Amino acid sequence: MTMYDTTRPENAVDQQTIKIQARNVQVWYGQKQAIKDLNVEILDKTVTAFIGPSGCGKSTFLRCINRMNDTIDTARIEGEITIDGENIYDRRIDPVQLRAKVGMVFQKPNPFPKSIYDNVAYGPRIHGLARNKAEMDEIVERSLRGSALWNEVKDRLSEPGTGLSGGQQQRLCIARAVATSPEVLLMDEPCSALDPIATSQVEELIEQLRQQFSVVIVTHSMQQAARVSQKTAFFHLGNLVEYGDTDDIFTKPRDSRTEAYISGRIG
Amino acid sequence: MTMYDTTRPENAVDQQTIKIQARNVQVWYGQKQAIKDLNVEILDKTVTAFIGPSGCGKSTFLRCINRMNDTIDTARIEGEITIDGENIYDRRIDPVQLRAKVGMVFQKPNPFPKSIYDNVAYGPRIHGLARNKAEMDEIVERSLRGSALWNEVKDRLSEPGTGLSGGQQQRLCIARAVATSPEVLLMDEPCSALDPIATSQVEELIEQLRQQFSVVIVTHSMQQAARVSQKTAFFHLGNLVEYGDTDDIFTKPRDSRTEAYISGRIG
Amino acid sequence: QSRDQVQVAGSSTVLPYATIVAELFGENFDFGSPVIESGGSSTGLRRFCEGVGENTIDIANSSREIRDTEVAECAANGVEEIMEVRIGYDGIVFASAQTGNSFEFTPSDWFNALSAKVVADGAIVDNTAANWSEVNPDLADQEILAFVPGTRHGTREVFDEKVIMQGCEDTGAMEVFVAEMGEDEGEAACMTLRTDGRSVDIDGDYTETLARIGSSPNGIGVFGLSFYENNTDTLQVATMGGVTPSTETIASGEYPVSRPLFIYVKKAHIGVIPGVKEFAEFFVSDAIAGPDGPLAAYGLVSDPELASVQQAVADEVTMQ
Amino acid sequence: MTDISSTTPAGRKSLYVQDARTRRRNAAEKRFRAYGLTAIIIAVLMLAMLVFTILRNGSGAFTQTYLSLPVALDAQVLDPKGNRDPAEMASVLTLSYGQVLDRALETEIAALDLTIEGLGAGDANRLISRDASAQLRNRVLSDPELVGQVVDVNVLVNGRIDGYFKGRVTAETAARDANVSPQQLLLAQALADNGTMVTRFNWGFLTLPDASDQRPEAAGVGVAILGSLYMMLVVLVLSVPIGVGASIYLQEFAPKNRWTDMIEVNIANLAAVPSIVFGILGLAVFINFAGLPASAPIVGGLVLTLMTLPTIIIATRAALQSVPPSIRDAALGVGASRMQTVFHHVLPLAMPGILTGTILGLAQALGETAPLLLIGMVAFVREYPAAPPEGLFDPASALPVQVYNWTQRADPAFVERASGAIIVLLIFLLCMNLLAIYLRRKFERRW
Amino acid sequence: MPMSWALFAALLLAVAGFYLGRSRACQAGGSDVRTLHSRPTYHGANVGLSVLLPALIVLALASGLRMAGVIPASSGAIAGLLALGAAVAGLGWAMTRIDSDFRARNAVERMVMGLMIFCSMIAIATTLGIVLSLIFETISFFGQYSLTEFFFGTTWSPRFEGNSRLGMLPLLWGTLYISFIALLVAVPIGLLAAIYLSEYASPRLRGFAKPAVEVLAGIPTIVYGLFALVTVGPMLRDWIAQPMGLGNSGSSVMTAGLVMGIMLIPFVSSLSDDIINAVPQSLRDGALGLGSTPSETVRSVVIPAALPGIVGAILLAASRAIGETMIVVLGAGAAATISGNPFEAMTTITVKIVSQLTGDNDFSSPETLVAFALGLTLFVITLALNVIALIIVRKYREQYE
Ligand SMILES: Nc1ncnc2c1ncn2[C@@H]1O[C@H](COP(=O)(O)OP(=O)(O)OP(=O)(O)O)[C@@H](O)[C@H]1O
Ligand SMILES: Nc1ncnc2c1ncn2[C@@H]1O[C@H](COP(=O)(O)OP(=O)(O)OP(=O)(O)O)[C@@H](O)[C@H]1O
Ligand SMILES: [Mg+2]
Ligand SMILES: [Mg+2]
Repeated sequence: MTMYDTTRPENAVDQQTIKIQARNVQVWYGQKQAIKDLNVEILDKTVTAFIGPSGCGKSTFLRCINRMNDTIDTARIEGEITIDGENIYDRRIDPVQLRAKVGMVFQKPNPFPKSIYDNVAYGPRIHGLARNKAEMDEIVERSLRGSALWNEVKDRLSEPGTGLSGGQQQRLCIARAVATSPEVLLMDEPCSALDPIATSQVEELIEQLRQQFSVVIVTHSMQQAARVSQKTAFFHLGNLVEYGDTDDIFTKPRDSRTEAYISGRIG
Repeated sequence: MTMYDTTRPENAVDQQTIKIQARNVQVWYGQKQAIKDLNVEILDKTVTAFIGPSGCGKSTFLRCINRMNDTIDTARIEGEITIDGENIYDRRIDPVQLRAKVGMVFQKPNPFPKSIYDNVAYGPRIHGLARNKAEMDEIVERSLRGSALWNEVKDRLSEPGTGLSGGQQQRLCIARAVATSPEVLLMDEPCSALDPIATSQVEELIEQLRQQFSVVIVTHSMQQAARVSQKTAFFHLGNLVEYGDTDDIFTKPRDSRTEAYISGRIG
Repeated sequence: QSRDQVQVAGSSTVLPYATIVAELFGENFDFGSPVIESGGSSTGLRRFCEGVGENTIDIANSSREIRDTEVAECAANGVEEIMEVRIGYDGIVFASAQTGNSFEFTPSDWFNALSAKVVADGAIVDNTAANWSEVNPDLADQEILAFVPGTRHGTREVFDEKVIMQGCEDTGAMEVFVAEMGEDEGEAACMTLRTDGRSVDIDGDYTETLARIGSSPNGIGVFGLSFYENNTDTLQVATMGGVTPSTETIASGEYPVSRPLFIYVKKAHIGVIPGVKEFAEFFVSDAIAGPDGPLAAYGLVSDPELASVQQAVADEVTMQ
Repeated sequence: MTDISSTTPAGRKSLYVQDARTRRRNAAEKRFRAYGLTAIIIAVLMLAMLVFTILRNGSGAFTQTYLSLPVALDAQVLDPKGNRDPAEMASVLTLSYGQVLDRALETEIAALDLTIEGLGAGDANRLISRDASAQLRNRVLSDPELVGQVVDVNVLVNGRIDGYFKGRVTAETAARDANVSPQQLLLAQALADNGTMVTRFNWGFLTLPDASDQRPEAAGVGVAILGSLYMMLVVLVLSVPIGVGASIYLQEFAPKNRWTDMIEVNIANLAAVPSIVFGILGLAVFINFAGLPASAPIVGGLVLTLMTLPTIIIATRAALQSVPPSIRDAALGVGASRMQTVFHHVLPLAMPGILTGTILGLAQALGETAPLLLIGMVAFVREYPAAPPEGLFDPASALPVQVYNWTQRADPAFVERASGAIIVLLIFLLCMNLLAIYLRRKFERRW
Repeated sequence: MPMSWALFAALLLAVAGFYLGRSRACQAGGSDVRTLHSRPTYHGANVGLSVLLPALIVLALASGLRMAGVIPASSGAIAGLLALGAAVAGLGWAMTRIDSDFRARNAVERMVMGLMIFCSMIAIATTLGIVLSLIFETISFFGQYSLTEFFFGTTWSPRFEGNSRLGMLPLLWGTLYISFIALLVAVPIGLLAAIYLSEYASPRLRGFAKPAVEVLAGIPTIVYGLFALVTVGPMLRDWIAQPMGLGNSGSSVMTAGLVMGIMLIPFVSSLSDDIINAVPQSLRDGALGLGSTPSETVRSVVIPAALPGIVGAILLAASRAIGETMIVVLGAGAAATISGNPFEAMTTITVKIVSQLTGDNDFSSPETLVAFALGLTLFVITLALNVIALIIVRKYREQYE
């Protein structure tokens, strides 16, 4: 697997606490089962990469973690997902608070039809993270810098976010998610529309975030998974086939399907 | 540049006719200029890759080629683009016919809220490409196979296309564009949400298409550009900085900005 | 081909009588029931005067005489021969809720209760009376609240002239007003009603007045005689100048507040639109408009000179 | 790059306990939801209240009291010449038939041996509806041989007596009422007790034409239903295609310039034009200028079409506008023309809004009286219009007109009929909208 | 009747033309229809329309001329024949044009576009018709009554004897006041109901409540009027106005406004609900994913995105409020006064248009003609309001995607 020998940070996993734990999770869309009996433990202060062929259920599982699947009428979930030991499908859990804690960047960029500034300031505003305009300005700038968009948009913060290019919209959505400082950040292919430079800047951001938080990233780029993650989960046809240290997965996969996938044989 | 040493087909460019020619194209969105004085000649039976940092105007130029920019109120275009020697901004040109000839895959997957089958069959239907149901079935199957989606959806052709995963939607849009057999196919990051296997299948499709047609592809993956294209154009801040044979661009770029970009220094 | 039905439009006061006649006409003749539109005398006459021809009406119902300006307009549009037919008289009565006090009014009481300005000790002052007993100690001790027809109604004209104006003269206020403001202004001042909510204009119909009395049991309303006669279970009528209104007292002229009702027939349509003349003749025939006919039973005061009206219709006598 | 995460609070909080801010926001959320629910409940309650009132007042219109009795058709009265010639018998007016019926009732009462204390002479006469004499006359004229025989007839009874059986009239009110006496009520009760007088379902209300003030019991909405039906046909056929066509042009094709703005403002303004002004327009244009007949459903339909167009156009435009541009891009991108894009993709997605506009527009058109005032449809019409298309040019009235007319009548019996007509109108509306509501639910989707 | 027969025949011919054209196009395409520029269906439609449109135009012209009296009424048969001739000519011409290069789709689309433009011209024609049918009487009104008195007079008291004071300000005030209160009721209730229906309600509740609320728009206004007169009016008077010393009038601006507001709820709720429903789910996901509550999502993302449509709905409701008669007559009374007290009786321009027009006055007197002047004035005022609304909406529009 010499293909992935790009520079990457130490992938050593510290002895960390479990942040998210999924037990026997099953998800259906109507009659169709999208996730089959999934068990996984996602560690704190770690970047976990979800890889797997298109349509295997990565986004679906990601959306389960912050209960975004609630918004799909046909979606039905079984099993248990806990965050910090608390079952998020418990009736006492308030999905709003959950989602404030577990941020998300969606696969398709979905900026609000508002100004760029308001797009980023939206989260901090509803969560009351800024006491005044100056603080808000600072949060907005910091987030946009983090997602490598600041230079391109600093002169047009009041223009609508929908008038940006595809990659710019994607970075805007990253900035928007980061601005609320979530404890867990779920990113569904955050760099799919980004050029290599922007990608590496976002990866830098991810590395930084993981100092304090847990990041889950879905990616189709094995290089990226290898570069940024410490743990990797391989999904296939709704199953979590293999989960382990990124290094191990890429160098000595235990399951044949994993091996086939990372060597480019199954899709 | 050993980074791009993956297997790729012969990138030799035949002595071919010019399919698309752009002269002094300038594009504005309201006051903002997105394309500055662009000149380019795109050859027939060739895959041309557009690369460049996010927000540099790739999609904008792509949309100019089949006049999709007409739909944006604020967009204004100057200069001349000819296809087969005919100026497409001529008043006599019927944009509908133009777009039937110049197909497009958009950056953000946008399936119709109809069934998967109808999504693909729509184009052939309005262009009268199938004489009967059997022929139509065949076109649909061929297109879906080409875009590597057939196996995943063959049992659910009547389900809505909007209920697919991100990568599946992207492939559906590719199938939709291919189904009308356009002479020129414009693909805006067609593989951004695809796993490596699907990507290579789509690349195979592109290779196949170029036997007869001209394909323009926007990509952020330099490897992909190197793999599939014979010609590469590098955009930067609205300028076409460099245009030439793919091999040359990647191995001996003439412009310093090109070099900086492909070696990962500017974004 | 020409229209099958006679078309009639106009006053909503004449409407019930016209419908009764139209119904009987349709039952007893082969012409088919005439179409009777409501919409007010004004609209009726306007449509009547729009010209001669199939898509104009044949007969206009009116609760007042046609005005000279209207006749002129008619003539300008080619409607030159108009037959004026007086079908009877409409009595206007004052009634209050059955459950409340009964009243015996004179025009002076109404003037003193509702006029915006009254004369007190020879001086013109704003009307502040709040109680009928303040106006006239003989009347019941009840708040003044009168539902009078709005200025769109022909009834209002009669009310103004035969009650308020009469009261103005009777109380002697007229002289004071005229002396103070001159002839025209003085008369106008007589008929200006107070706007502090004691006098409520009703733009709708008698049913609205009835409903308002239902929701404000202190109110006294102005009604047509026939409307009252159909609602004697909820309304009690007040006398005016000591006379109880009825078809007899009005026909004899004892009860003062009444007005004539008319239909105007377009002579040019007679013989063109089938049934126009027959309908007009039927309308004023003894069996219908006579004192024992269904119209009288419904509350129309039969015309004492009905015979001459019948003759005029038979001869197709036009105005002037 | 600066540190992103500096603002995050250090201590980890349980998700089970809501922090103060979340609690506040959740409270706001609950309030908001409650407001929404309250709004719906208010609206539905109001509806329930209005419908309840209408039903309570109007259900009586659907039953009616009938009297059956044998009538001796006196040849001397009905055929004075004695030659049984219908043409000559026609000179005998309904008034005479009324007398025949009165006499028959007196005979019947005597035969049944009913004695009511204080019942005056002729009091019994007023039990029978004045409509009965017309029925009897028609029957006799169509079969002159009946004269001289005794026939069984089934006739309507007077509105006040009918009101007694529906609880509207009581002995107490009758005592004050000049038109009915308590003795008459006792007589009616006696007749009902022995089965001569029955109250049953009243088809006549749905089929008969309007009747004059003196016969509330015989009044029906037959002509009005036909008139409304014809008008709505015209409105439906014209306003939906024209409205949708205009909206599509304005929203999708018209160049964005002053001229288009002008049309847009114009349409919005037409919505604010009082409906009676459309009546003025109709009178001036369709009747006086175009020479169409007055009181005809075609004119009413045209006027109502013009009146509903703004509603449909505004709703349709809003719906078209809310279709995401990406759908248009997708269709254009595969080579569909703009027209195809609109008709194949945008219009189906805008369908719910279009249907809503249609529902609201038709509801408005169906219930409107004012514009009909000036074009002669607020009228007393007893003749049924013919079948379309000729019937479109015959005089007719309409359901709201019938309601409006009846609420103005002096006899309180008409209040019940007005409410009955409203019930019919609402059922009519519901039937008309059923398809639209069904289609709307089918087209509604999120993407 | 010959004209309607001609119309019928032209329709039949058009249908026949459609099939003829289509099969002819299939032939022209030979073995492969793909060589055709346009699909055969479009060729068929082109033939059909080429048959129908000329016939329609001839018929419309003929009936127009006949109405205007230029040609005699008996000329229907000739007109019918002419129309048929035009149809046949259209058929022949269109059939000869069919070949593989003929742009039938473009031709059909041009014709459809023409029809659609015609449809939107109807709005202009209506406006023109309204202005024309009001202007002459208005001019004749101003010939008899002073312009300044009418526009700036503060007293409205028509009389039979003449000498009326016809100042429109009290009516205008009443119109604005009552409409304002009606909107104050209808907009919040309607909007909240729409939000609840589209964002929270279960499909079953929604399936029931939406059509049910729409029934409110279909109840004849006289029912609302009686409701105002019999129930709401006395209630407001006895419970609020009298205890607070605000007057003792049974009919008031408040009564009419409240009841009218109820009638207007569906205009706001149903239209807004459709528009809100059409906002893409991805926008909601975006906001929810940031941890906003559903209500915050609605308020800050969904409503702004749906704003143009919602404003349209509100304007429609306002328009209905301005044009309403019966509720005002029965609920607010007929007194033309200017006062800020919402528990006082007032009236509106529309009511006075109706009552002056359908009253018993002399029809050529200013008392009647004032109805036309009021109509035209109201028309101009609402036009101005609409222009302002358009400008405001333009400014705050948020286009999604
Ligand atoms: N509709 C629009 N209105 C205004 N500005 C726009 C619009 N679309 C794009 N732009 C701007 O034009 C520039 C070029 O955009 P374009 O979409 O062509 O970029 P791109 O090269 O495709 O980038 P990416 O790789 O991110 O998709 C960007 O700066 C973008 O912000
Ligand atoms: N809303 C939906 N309704 C029905 N089926 C769905 C829906 N969303 C996803 N699916 C199906 O569920 C399966 C998993 O989808 P998911 O979006 O999780 O895939 P993914 O791993 O994210 O793929 P990709 O890499 O293409 O985004 C797919 O087969 C997809 O077709
Ligand atoms: Mg996905
Ligand atoms: Mg792009």
